[in-house]
Amino acid sequence: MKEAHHKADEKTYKFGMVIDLDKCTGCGACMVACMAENNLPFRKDNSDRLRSNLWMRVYKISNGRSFPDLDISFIPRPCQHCEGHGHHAATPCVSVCPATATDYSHETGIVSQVYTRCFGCRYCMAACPYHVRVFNWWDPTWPKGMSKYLNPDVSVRMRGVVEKCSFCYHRYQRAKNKAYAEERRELHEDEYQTACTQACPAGAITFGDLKNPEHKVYKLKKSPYAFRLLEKLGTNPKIYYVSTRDWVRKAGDVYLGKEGKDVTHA
Amino acid sequence: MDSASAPFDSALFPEGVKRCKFKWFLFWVAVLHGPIMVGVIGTLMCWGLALNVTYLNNNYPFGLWIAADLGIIALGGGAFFTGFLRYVVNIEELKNIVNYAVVIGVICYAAAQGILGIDIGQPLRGWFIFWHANVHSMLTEVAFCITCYFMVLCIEYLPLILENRQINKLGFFHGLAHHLHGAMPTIAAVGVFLSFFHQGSLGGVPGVLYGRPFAFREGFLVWPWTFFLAILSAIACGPCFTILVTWFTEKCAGKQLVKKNVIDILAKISGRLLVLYLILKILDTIVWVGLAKGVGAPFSSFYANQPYGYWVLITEIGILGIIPAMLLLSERVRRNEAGLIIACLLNCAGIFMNRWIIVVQTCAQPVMSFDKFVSYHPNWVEYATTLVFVWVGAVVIMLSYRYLPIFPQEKELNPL
Amino acid sequence: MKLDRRTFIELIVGFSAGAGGGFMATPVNWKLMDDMTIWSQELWPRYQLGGLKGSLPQQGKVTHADSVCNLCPGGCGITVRKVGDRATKIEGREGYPVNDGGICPLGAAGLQLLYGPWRIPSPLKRIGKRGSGNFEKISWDEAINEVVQKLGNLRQKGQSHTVACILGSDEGTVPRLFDRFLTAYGSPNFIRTASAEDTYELALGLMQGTTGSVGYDLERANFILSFGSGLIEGWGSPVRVIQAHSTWRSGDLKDRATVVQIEPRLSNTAAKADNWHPINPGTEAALALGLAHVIIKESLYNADFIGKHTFGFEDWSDSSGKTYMGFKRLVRTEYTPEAVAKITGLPAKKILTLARAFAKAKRPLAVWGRGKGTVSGSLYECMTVHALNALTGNINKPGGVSARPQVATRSWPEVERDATALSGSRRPRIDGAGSNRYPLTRYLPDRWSQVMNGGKAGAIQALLVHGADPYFTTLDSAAVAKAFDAIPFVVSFSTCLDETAYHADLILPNHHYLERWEDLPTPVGLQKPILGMLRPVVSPQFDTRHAGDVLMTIAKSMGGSVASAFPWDDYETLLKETMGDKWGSLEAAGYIVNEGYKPSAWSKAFGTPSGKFEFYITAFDQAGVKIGKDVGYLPHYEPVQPEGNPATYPLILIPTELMRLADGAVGNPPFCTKTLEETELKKNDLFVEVNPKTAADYGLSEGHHAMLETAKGKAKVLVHLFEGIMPGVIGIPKGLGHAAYDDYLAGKGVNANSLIGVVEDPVTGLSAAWGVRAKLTRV
Amino acid sequence: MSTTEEKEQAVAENEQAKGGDEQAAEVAPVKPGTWRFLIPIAAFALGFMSHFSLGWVILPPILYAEKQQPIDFSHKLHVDEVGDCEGCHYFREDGSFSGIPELENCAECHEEAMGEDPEEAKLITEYIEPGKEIPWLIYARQPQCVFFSHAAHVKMGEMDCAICHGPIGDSDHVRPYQYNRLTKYSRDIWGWNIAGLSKNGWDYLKQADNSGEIKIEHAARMKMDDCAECHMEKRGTHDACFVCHK
Repeated sequence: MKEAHHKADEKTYKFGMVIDLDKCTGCGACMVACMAENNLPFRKDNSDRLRSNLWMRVYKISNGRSFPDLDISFIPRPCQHCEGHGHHAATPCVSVCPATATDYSHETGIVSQVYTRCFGCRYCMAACPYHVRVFNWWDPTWPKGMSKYLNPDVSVRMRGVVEKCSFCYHRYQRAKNKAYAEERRELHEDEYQTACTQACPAGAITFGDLKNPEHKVYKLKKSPYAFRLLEKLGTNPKIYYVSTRDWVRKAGDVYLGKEGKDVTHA
Repeated sequence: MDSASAPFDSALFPEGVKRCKFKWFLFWVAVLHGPIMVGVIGTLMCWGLALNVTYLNNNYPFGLWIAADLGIIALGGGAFFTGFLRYVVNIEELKNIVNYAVVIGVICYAAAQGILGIDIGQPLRGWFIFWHANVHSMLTEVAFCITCYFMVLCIEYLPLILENRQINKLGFFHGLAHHLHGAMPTIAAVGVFLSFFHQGSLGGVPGVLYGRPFAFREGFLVWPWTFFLAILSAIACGPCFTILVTWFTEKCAGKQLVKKNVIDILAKISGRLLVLYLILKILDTIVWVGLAKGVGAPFSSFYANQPYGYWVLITEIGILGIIPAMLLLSERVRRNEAGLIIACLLNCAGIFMNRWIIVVQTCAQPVMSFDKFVSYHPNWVEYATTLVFVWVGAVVIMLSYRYLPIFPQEKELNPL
Repeated sequence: MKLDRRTFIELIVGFSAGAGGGFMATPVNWKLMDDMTIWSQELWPRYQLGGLKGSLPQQGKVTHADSVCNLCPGGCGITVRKVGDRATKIEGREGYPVNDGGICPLGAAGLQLLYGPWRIPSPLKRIGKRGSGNFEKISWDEAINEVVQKLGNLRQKGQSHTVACILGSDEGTVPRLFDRFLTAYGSPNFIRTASAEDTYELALGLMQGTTGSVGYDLERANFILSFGSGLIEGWGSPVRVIQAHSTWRSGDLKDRATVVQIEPRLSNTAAKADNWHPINPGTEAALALGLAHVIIKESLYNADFIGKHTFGFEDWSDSSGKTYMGFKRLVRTEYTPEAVAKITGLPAKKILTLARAFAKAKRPLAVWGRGKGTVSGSLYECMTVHALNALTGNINKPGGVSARPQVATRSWPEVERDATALSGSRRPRIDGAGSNRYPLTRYLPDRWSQVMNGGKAGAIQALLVHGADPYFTTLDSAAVAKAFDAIPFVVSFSTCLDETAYHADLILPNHHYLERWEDLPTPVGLQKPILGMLRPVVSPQFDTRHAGDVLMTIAKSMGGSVASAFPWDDYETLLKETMGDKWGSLEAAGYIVNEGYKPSAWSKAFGTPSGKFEFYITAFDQAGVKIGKDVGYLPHYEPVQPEGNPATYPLILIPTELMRLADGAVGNPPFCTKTLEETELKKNDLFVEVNPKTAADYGLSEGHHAMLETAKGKAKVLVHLFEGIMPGVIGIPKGLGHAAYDDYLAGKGVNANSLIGVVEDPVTGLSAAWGVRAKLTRV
Repeated sequence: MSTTEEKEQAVAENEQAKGGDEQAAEVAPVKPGTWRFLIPIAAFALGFMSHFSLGWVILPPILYAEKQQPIDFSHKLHVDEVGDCEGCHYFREDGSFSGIPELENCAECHEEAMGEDPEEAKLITEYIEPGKEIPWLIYARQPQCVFFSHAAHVKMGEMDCAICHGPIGDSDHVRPYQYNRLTKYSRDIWGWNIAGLSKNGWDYLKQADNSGEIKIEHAARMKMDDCAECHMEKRGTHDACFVCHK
């Protein structure tokens, strides 16, 4: 699936995140910032998480122990922008989309989703073990006047299509636009940051080019406390997490059912 | 034919057979339209109000519809496999049932496509799967092959229609039917080729999901092992479904339509293939246990959440696999009507259960340790829209049986 | 030729084939297919988007406008991204001294409040029954006339003192305008809604003799002992505290700060803390004293500070020779770890360890104020915690606690009061604050309704509410509702249809916070004085007016000395004048921060009668507070009994405050409600947290419906089994249960305030209630 | 006689033989004739021609509706006056492109009437004085799923405006705005050729303006395939979805 999407002379990036779970307070600012930035719809009753439309979802996880030994941690989970490697050369969702509505950009390492191409078969959702993909079960609507705050840089989705976190790709487009206007091609680290990164009051999210030694993420991901979700599956995700708590790191792996009774959804 | 008591549409009947009064025919068609309308309402709700009218959700992007789709296609596998046996392997006796197998196939494939038309969120853009096809996707392979094979089935069904007593009087159609018959081995061979691919691809749909240890399988070239298992399971149960529907038709018609030896051939082949399938399936399961363990998912974890306990595995492979296989292998059971039907029923239920497992249980299995297991059961909209094809299928069968010469042996078995 | 069947069929088939072929040979079929696809892409935006001109979010020139957020007392700097004249996103303002780029979920969702359907489009007058939500639009002139007439009449009848104002703050020009209005008009009844500030201000006043609010130097502390404060859940200035939390979590593991949370429930703060000590709810003061015991016994306290700058630590005798017990003796005798263990439920060993760790830490800091600090709390409890800071010499030091002043602004000319104003202002306050009973307290926001219901139903004839939602946020909702019913004239200045506005007679909608100028004094808990400036980021979306302007118009229309108290043309003029020479930098930068501010040195820090930090509160006698017993002059543990009979109500209900759920004067915007966990809200029912052991006792399982009952009311709730809450304790989230606003918020859950009553603090009269007795039955 | 005809005759005879059959009466005997084969052919031809013309001639104009621009604007005049395009169509500081100028730009010169033109009077009385933005109809507006960077194309790609927009700067009048009734998008996107064909990707539409003069006014197509084609040509890649989509 590795198509030459980029020209050899074009600067390429591998954007990713390092999320410090010791700092994350589960406040939810990332979720709201994401919703506001990306024109996510909302409904009168959003209490059903199984149908709720969240690109960034903060999981509240617990170590499953009893009072007073219970411990809780938060795991913000944007799209993992899996690269795949080795035996699984392609992103799980990209390879299965029948209509090429999602692809992996080798320029940025971002997994895209084109809503006008997607026809809603939801195969990609079945393929994603992180549940980052959400379906528009309803026609999105805004109460009167509310659509005024919609961001013109992100398309509003229609019913019946799958959507997910795009690493605020439009901000990359914006940054490049600015760079081009200034007749340069390379972006500085701070020129392109996602909405959640920017909003996080704890500064728990760091975003940047994972292969650029100048970028903060490059060093952070090498922390001995860093891990990735479902590392063993070989999805090669671009979100790294850092936690000094052992059980949290353990919870990041495939660790299912009864065997994983220590870790539950709190 | 006694013209005084013959139904008024008797001129359209195949030659030399008896059919019920038109009013009774009309009555049953009307009765079937009840549930059809419920299904139509469900469909319109899905299209008009969007898919929130179902119980599908982000954890279960695939539910009854996709499971049923896979199941229906497998059952419809009887069509291509009987065709294969008749025209390629040249088992002459099967000419007496191949027509009906085609009718059942047409219904199944139409059903599968119809269900997909409801299942996808943007039906108006469904054609993107062809226009913007991603060749790496199993679903693309499925879509292309199913569509092509459906056309093949229609071409196979066409001569049957043309053989209607009145249509056949028209020279052109008569000739067309004749030539189509002549070309049938070729068409059947094409159909077999296409079917192998899409049956396999449907098995591959969950098999390639390497993010889902429950579904993922290694395989041969680009195809996961489930690709081959799906083909095998489809040809092992398709004929049984043909037998079942034939038997049911006979019960409704109140007469024998196909000779026992024909049925027996199908049942015997089905049984042997089922044994082969089960051996491979068990091997696959053993290999899979190791594969899943390798990525950190212990076997027990897959059966930790009810309703998906170990019973699922035991039922699928044991009760709905080994038992029908044993029954079908025994000549004594096959000769016994009840035995044969029970075996066929178990076999078909097995295929449905297998497809439900590879589709729905795959979605049900939490992969992240902190994912919450949630259960899913379809709602009436899903059931009604899925079942609508059973009722439409029944109408199609009634029409076909009444006006088309589906059963060559009917006249011989039921002399007027 | 006869049209026989064959010909007919040939014609049909031939024509159809030709038609099909002919049409297929035109581009229109694929063109239509393509068009239909685009139509399916745009189907939604065109038909559902309504409010936007055209079908798409319009492109336009992108600009950024800086302002300040006032949705909570946090006062963060914000940057609003605008496209054309539309505000499209609120982001934290980089470099702002409070939040430096960070933002909380509520702040990020602010545009939903700006453009939401809950905005009040114009002045509204109630036409139906109060609480029926029936209003009619009226003009500003009519609306203002109505107020002028009603207030004029009252004043004429000599009932000016029956007018009250309830505001969310008493600092800044707008609250001061309201205060000034009351002064000129002739009423003492300016009421500020409840918060932990009420008590902490008093504690600081008594122990340190200072005015001003508490400031914590959280960033530089390295051992944080929190007595139930939801540090990362909206306590203080939320973003700032979360950023401080991140500071504690940065650097090498061994260098990181230690956070200890004392709380009966595993809140997020407790979960993120290094140590969580669940103790019996309401026993925090005892624990603080137990810790003090160990610190004193093992001489781990700051001898320099205690020795030179405190009063009442050791036993002392007055001029008459009478000996008084000092803090040391009290603590040594009464609060041994064993005794405290019995009260709190925390093993003595843990008390010892904790006390040593706290006292030996380089820069320890004890913080107080339950949850988000939205309730007043017990004075003695506050004092015990503050005493811990004193023991470690942690006053006015880096990483310590101090009484922080405001940025100075120009004062206004003295109000020249006429006779009515003078006599009215001298009348006792409705809530009893400043009376002989509660001489220290300035406002008793939870008490006025109790007073009215207790036989003084006519005490308030007119109520003006601004920047607060007392109908929703005051404890004991039923009592508040009853009191409201007795007030003939309620005026709300709210921008949104909150509970108070919903029950008002007249709504005079203020501009939204992104549409107006207003100064915002130092955010709660900050250690340095900051002055932020709200500025109009977008033009007013509706027919609204600045509350300051409206109030001045009302005053001017009343004529006489009331009018002459407001010599400014309009609010903007007043604001500029008040800011004086600071206006220039405020207008340019949007804020002023006194970076160099340092709290006074110990020698000059205390304005108490003794000139020292007082463990023994001499100010009590001066103010005429009746204390009764000797121990009452010292920080000590005085149990605040939760309301309810233990036999009827065997469990204890405590309110829990969530970062993602606004429970103050601002209703939760839809985005924030969307982030609530599945175990917090399900459809319209909220979950209460119950320990599985407790639940088992009552036959309850996860997701069961149950009836939660207290002496104040009952509500149907869902049960969430939570191992993080103490057995016998139930947690209920605050912020739900709105009846006003709209379908995105109204009708969801129950208001925790409706289940919890007021328990008056014996000294301050503020509500010291931390919970209530309850029972839970399965339904 | 061909085999088919033999069979037809046989069928016909067969029908005749069964005179008792109620339906047989309706079936008239068919006599073979040399003209007989023309029937289906004629029917086919008729069907073909009617639908062929329906698709090519009748439907296309029905698919589109036309609107006039609010003001008849002369690019030529303005280019002469202002000197270049950048005076009105410029890059903003953030790299975004201003596109169609806002009223503010117009008002810079037209606060007071500069000439006698009734269109200018309209500009002043209907828009500048009440401060109402001019509701220009944008020929090149892309669907909302599209991200287009003028900077990338003009600054980095050094493309001439006319490649996409045609030599619009030379025009004296604005042409009518046609839009698809179904999609509401400008006809320029699909292209004026109903088949969506374009010569070398960028053929220009020839259209008569109000003066009756034939002028080249606009580029033909701006569909995704056109973008992809050029990207392929210039960059050697179709690029990832998230280059032009948002």
